[in-house]
Amino acid sequence: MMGRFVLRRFGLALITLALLSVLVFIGTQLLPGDVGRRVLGPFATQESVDALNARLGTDRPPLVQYTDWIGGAVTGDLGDSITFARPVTELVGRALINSAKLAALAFVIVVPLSIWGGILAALRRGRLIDRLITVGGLSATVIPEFVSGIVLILIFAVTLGWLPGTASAPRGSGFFTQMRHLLLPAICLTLVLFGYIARITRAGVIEAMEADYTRTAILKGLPRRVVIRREVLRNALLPTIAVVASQMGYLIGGLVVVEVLFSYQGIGQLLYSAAQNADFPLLAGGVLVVGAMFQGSMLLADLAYSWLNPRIRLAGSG
Amino acid sequence: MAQPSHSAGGFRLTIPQATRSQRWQVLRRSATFWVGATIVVIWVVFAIFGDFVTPFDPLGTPADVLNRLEAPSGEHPLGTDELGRDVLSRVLAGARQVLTVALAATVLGTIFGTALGLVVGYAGGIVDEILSRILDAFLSIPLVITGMLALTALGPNTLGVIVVIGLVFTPIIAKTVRAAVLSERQLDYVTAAQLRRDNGLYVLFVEILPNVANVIIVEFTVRLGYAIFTVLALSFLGFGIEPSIPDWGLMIAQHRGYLTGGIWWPVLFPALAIASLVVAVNLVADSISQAFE
Amino acid sequence: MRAKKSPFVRERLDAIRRKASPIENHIIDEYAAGKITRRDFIRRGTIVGMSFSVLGFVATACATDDVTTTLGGAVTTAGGPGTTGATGTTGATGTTGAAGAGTIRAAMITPAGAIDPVLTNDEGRLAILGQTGQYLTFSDAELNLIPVLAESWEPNDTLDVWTFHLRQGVTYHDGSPMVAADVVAVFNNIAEGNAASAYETFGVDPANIVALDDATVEFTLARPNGSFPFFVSSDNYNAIIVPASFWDGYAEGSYEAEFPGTGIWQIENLEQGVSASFVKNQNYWGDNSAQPERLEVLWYDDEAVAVSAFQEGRVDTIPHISSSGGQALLESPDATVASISTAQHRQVYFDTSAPPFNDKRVRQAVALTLNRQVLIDGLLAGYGTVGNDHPIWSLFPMYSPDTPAQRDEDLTAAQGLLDAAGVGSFSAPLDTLQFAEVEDLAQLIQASASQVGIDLQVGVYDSGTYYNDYWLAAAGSMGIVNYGHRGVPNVYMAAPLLSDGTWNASHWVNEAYDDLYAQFASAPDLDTQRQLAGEIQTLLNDEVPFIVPYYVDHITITQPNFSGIAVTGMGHVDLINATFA
Amino acid sequence: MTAQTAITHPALEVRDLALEYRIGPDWKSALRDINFTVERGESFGLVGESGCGKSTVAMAIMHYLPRNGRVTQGSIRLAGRDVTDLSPRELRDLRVNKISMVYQNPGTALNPSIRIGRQVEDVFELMGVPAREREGRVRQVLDKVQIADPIRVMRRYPHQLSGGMLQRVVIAMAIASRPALLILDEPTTGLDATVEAEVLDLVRDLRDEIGTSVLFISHSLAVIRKMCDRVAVLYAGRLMAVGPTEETFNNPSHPYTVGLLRCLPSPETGRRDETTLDTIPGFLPPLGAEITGCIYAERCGNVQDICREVEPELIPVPGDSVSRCHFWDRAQELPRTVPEAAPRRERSEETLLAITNASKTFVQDGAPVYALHDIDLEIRVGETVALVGESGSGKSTLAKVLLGIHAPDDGTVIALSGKGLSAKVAQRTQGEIGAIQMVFQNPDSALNRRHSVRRIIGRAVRLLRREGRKETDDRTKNLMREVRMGSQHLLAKPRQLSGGLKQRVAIARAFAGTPALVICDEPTSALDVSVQAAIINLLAELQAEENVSYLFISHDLNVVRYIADRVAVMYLGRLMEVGSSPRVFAGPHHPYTEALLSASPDLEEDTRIRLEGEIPAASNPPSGCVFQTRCPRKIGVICETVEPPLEEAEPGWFKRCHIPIEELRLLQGQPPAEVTADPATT
Repeated sequence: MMGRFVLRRFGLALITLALLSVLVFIGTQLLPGDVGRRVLGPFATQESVDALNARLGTDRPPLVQYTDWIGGAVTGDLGDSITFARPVTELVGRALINSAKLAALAFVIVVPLSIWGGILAALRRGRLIDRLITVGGLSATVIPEFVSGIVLILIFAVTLGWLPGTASAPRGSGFFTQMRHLLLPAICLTLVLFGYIARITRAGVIEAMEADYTRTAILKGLPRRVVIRREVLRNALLPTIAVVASQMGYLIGGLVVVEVLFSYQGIGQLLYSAAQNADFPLLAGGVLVVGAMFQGSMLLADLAYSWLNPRIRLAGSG
Repeated sequence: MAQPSHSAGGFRLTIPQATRSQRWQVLRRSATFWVGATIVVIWVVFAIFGDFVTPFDPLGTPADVLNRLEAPSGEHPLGTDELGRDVLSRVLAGARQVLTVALAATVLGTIFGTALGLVVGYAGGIVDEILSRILDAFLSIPLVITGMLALTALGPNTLGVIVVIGLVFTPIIAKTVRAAVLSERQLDYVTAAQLRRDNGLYVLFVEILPNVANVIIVEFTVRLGYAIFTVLALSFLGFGIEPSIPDWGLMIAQHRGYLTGGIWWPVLFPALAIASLVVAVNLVADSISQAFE
Repeated sequence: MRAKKSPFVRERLDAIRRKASPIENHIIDEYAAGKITRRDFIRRGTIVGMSFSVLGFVATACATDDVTTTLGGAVTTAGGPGTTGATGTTGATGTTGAAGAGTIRAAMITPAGAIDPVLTNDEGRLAILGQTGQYLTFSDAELNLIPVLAESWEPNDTLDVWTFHLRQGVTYHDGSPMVAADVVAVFNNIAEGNAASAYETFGVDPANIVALDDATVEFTLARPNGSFPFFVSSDNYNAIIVPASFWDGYAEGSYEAEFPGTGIWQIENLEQGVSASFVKNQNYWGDNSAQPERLEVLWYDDEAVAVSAFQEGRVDTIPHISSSGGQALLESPDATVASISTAQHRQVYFDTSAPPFNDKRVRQAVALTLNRQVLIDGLLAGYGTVGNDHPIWSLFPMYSPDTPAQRDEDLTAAQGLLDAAGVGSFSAPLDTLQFAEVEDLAQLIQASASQVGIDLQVGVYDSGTYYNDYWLAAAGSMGIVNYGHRGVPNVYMAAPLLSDGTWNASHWVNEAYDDLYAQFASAPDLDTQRQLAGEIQTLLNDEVPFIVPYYVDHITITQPNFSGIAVTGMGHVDLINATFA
Repeated sequence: MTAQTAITHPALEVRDLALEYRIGPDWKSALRDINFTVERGESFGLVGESGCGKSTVAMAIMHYLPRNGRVTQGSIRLAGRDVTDLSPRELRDLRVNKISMVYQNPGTALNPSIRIGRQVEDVFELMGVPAREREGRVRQVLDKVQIADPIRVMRRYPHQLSGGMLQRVVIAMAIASRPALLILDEPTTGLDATVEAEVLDLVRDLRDEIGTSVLFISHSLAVIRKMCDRVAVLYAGRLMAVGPTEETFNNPSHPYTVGLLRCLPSPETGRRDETTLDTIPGFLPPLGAEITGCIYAERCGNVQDICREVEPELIPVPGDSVSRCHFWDRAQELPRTVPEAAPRRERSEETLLAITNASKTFVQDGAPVYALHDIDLEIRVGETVALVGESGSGKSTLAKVLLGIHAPDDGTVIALSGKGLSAKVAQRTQGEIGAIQMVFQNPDSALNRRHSVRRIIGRAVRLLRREGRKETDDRTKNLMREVRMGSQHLLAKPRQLSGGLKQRVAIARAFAGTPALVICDEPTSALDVSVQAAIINLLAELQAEENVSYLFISHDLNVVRYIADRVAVMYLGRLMEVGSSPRVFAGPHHPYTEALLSASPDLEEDTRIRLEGEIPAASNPPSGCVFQTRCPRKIGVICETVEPPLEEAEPGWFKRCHIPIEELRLLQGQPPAEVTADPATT
């Protein structure tokens, strides 16, 4: 039953999240050893190290630290950043908004484009356009963002001067200026995502085209375009939804590189600088939030997938 | 296989797998495979014999710095970098670093991942459930970030990069292998082994492993592509490679600041080298996975 | 040739000398005797609290050369920090144009954390602190001390009690007056070691900082210090003066709420890590009528961002950029480039506690492989001056010129030394951090050393990793660290070199040096200091606990229509005289 | 459809059809020289083993070939129009109005994400039925295929319906336009026998009602025989014989047809102690094999030199038939491949294995699923016990409990030769493990495709016998001989072997440890008809030689009748009837057995009893007798409230039913004397 499925899926996500929090905690609180020493460096006095550890609470037993941290996390308090002396939630929140703008632009470009490309490739299977989309898409997918980004900057920012080479729009810029600044990094992300989503779409469409029910539909005499629209796409796009959502994880990873390359104040850049500055509370909170978002989007994707898929939605009610 | 097959009892027979020679035939006919393989071989040759073919010493001499950032010319077809070293020589020599590290990391990840995937897939039940959850948790942190964190903790060096990427790949490969093992486990030959109370290790490594070998080979080639991707991304972010060693990601990171000044050659050429290698590796991987499907 | 002095002049000079303390008289004597240059005289005079008007007069009266120029026009008005003609400005001040109007847009390096006078230890933060806050005194680009919130100061004869007279009528942005208690609170905090401090030892017990009245603060030092005014100057960038009430309810970053201070700008808006904007302080105690109305700071992590912002005309100035990051602008006709020499340098240290670098011949050999001018031209685009393997910058007054002779590239000699040491060819790590051109420097040292068969393995780490795991590790290794600009060389000479120095990455133990430094540190007169400095320079050059390949210039970029920005080697940015053409 | 075409043309006319598939770079012939005609109103059967090209013919007629298929020659005329050169629009029109198809697997034939009603409605929409009438028409047509509650079904998605119900929906869609030709491609394969019977009845009824022509494709001779007026026998892409069904099967004129008929046990065939089954030697040639002469020559017992040189034409033979055989007149004189004499065996009354009070409850999603309940069964030394029942009745679960793969619920007692047996295979002794072995349904799954035959058998020998290397090797070779395989196959990998040989390897493995009991789970159902017989013969021979007992799971009642000594009938995890094979087949039967038997296509329709509804879920079995929801003989409240015990109603014959045996006898119209007259009942 749908209700039970949702509950079960939600429970799984919670378990995964709890495990994730343990992993993050181990990685950022236990592995670095003496956090205070790590932050202040070797020339700080033991007193100031102790003081910092006391202030950060890192002198307490791990279990106490963890429960305290996770308890705070549940209530939206991830502690304060060491470098910025600000609540982690605030910093992460602001960075996420920036990243969301970039990600949204990338998605707006890539989702329709890649799905269209995937469908086209599937319908023209084996022809030139199919090879172009699959091989080209694959190539675009595997080229690291910083490579495509560099080439894009070189062409559009340096040589042609059409678009800015950095992602941060000047303060108070209007929507379009902001979008203009975000365009190159968004294209970077788009290039990587395009091939992947297009491939999945293509595979889904081909599978649906070869499915028995499509044969039934064609042999029923349904016109080709109806078959494609109603029989094929409906079933083929289901897996695509899951893929698009699962790309959240990639996206955030990709954002690190893209945001560093385009000097954009997003979550990727924030985590990067937190890692560089050994800002453990920020790092832990940021990674936890990223993981939670990833799990959340997977959950949403699964729910959307199952809601759209009557086989799961109505399971057990027949 | 093209013909819809209807078995007598109404049970679809498992379609026999393509034989080795058939797979090779499919590969041989694939243009993308040949293009990819050729480029990969070229880079491998440079990786092995780079020292003998580069026109200049990729490491340069101190006085080179006075000829820094010279545009491409007859003497330096791809120009010089910020320390005046020959970009062509460094690009050619750069193949060694990325290929060695990526290959070692992939091998490491494949070995661990395969072992883990086999055990988890075969043990099933609660072990599978627990490990799957941990893997899921692990996988919800993006690769680059995991790598970044671990390298900060481990201390950046080539070995660290290999270990980190290898470990990051382990759960991913394990997941794939596990899925293959799970479907393999459904097959009756595993039950038959149970019926003679066969040794678990024998079943795992002698019975099941050969049957998931294709999956592992495909996964290996695909992962190799990602390893190259990740090695370069990490070196671009400044993790783990000695700066004088010719490395494509590092070359781009070191010189991208000059782009705005119109100095494009120390950035573009390594970028093209990266593009050609990753695309080539993935064309090969793609052809292999199609041939093995 | 000495100019003949008029009777009036002599009379006035006598009057000054009568009122002057023994130390002041000593400085005047030294100047009069030609032992120090005019520039050094002014610098030394400001330290001990002689007023600019007096200094200007004496300088002219006792001039040992024919130069008769006066000090910069702004000196006498003391309208604000850093306005002497000697600061590294980009052009003439006081030009006509849209004075008192407009918005300055400056690209500055992102603060390393919350802006907070207590936490600040980086250029990004100190540059912002200096916009809204001020110091007792300002140490300008040539190490002249300019009175700011302290109008004047003087030491006792033994140089262990310093009295500062605060400027009257100064108010904070919220209108409350600046009083001695505020100053005491600030320095108490520093003396207690709560704040990070540019000076590793402040050398004052908190109990010995006393407000004699609302306008006078007295510091009683643990030991004599002739340079103490630098310790309370802008060089000690944590010492911006904030109301005593600020410390009630202080929390990390609480400064960002209001940016309390007496400076020429008031905070308008702050977006952490992205940008900040300021408006002109209309109630400024000095004359800032020509100052533009607003300041917008765009923060960057990556110099490329600043460069492209500049190229797109989105900023008027990049007050500080490295020669490598600013490469694109250095030769651009659309950018005005100015540079000042600074004491900032890189120390290429050897771990002298273990083979192979426990043999000084090996260290000398490495030093001899470097072609320093090539390094400066190649790595700094020429914006630097050659170093001679000691940290005493040539502009420091106690610098002993040409002592010893400049070390230069000599591979034969280097090889000879290695052979004598009998180490043959060997391999060793060279660890450093990601910072400016340091990574490239490491590679060039690597390439240089390889010419005599030394195989250095370069490791470049982010600063956290580097400082934690590599810096002080005794691993038979080499390393490179950066030392930022300071007003006095004491930090360079103590922490990295004393046997028990906290930053002694060389693990260099030399009793003779410890002795020399103790004398140097307590020597109040310049002669003694210079003589000791000469000995120290020779000793260090011979022992080579570290190589100082060069000193780095501070480069400022401005749009052609913008001028009047003043900067210091420390990274302070003074915009009171900034104007648009 | 104009009156003219209706009168002058046959429904379907296939002439000289040849078709190729591209495999890799080469085009390989898949069909050649196909000629047949389906007259209006006629039901025409196309029969053949897997891979012979039956479905390809259907797809060629529908003009729906895979991308790598092409028609190289010939014509296909549907009511006079050649479908090979139609415009897309005409083709669509043809599919909408004149030709329909029903497919093998109803589970995948309908779009999973569209409601049933909508999918059926499409057909009417395409036919141009106005929107407001469509729903009514959908209801009508669903009614017509005997769907009890059309409104409810219309709102369902495919996954919510059973296979039988889905096939009814597909049939409804196919007949909605009253097409000129209805193609049924293995429409009942994969369905349970009882469901198959219903679907076949339905198809027959509909054909009679709307008078459409039918092309019926099946591998099952029995189904074709029941459903078709005329039949064509297809072998390796060629027609071997065409003629009226009765003539073709009763008086076959082609050795292949003769061979096929001999392979199949039927009620008329003697039992395994009386006769062996004949077999067809050799294998089906691979697709596109270039063979000169008769393509069947390799496997034909009547082969002469000319057969290998000249391919025979389709030769007209008496009885309005054609045959592709030079020596059609000698077809029925085909010599037997195997001697008729059945192997002699010993049987004893000694109990080998007894399972008592066996239950097995799985937990699925937190809810119990009662897979087995209250099973009592014993197997005697050297006998064959057959386990029959529809899918989901618990046959395989029982097998796995015996093998120790699934641990049964507490209280279950399994005894081997009187000694208690551990519930889990891991806790059994080596001897016990070797004593109970299994032959799986699908050899492709049961044999490790990466291992050689030597390794597959040798490993089992080594672990089950634990002897030296040489003894192991000898025993392996010995086993190969016992399953009639040469040592040349020792190094072969399974994919190099045919289905029959693979199953022999699997059997050899089961015999590695001198088993006392071999569980055979549908050992022939994955095999082609021509191979089935050989495997059954082999099992019979092995039993005679090794004095082994079999637990033989099968859905094929003819095979069970042939091979089994005793029969156990299962339904919903319970034994419904247990008795000697002749007794169970003779009756009187448990009502469920009666339904199973009457589902056989061999029977005439009027003797059939039908089962209503679906098999209930094992997680929620009905109250009282579990069969009461579908039982045609239900007698009243007692069936709904009290579960009958498995009682010994006659010596050696057990039933789980409230109806007394005499009453059953009456109900099933059997003379009372027959039972006592049966000597096998002891």
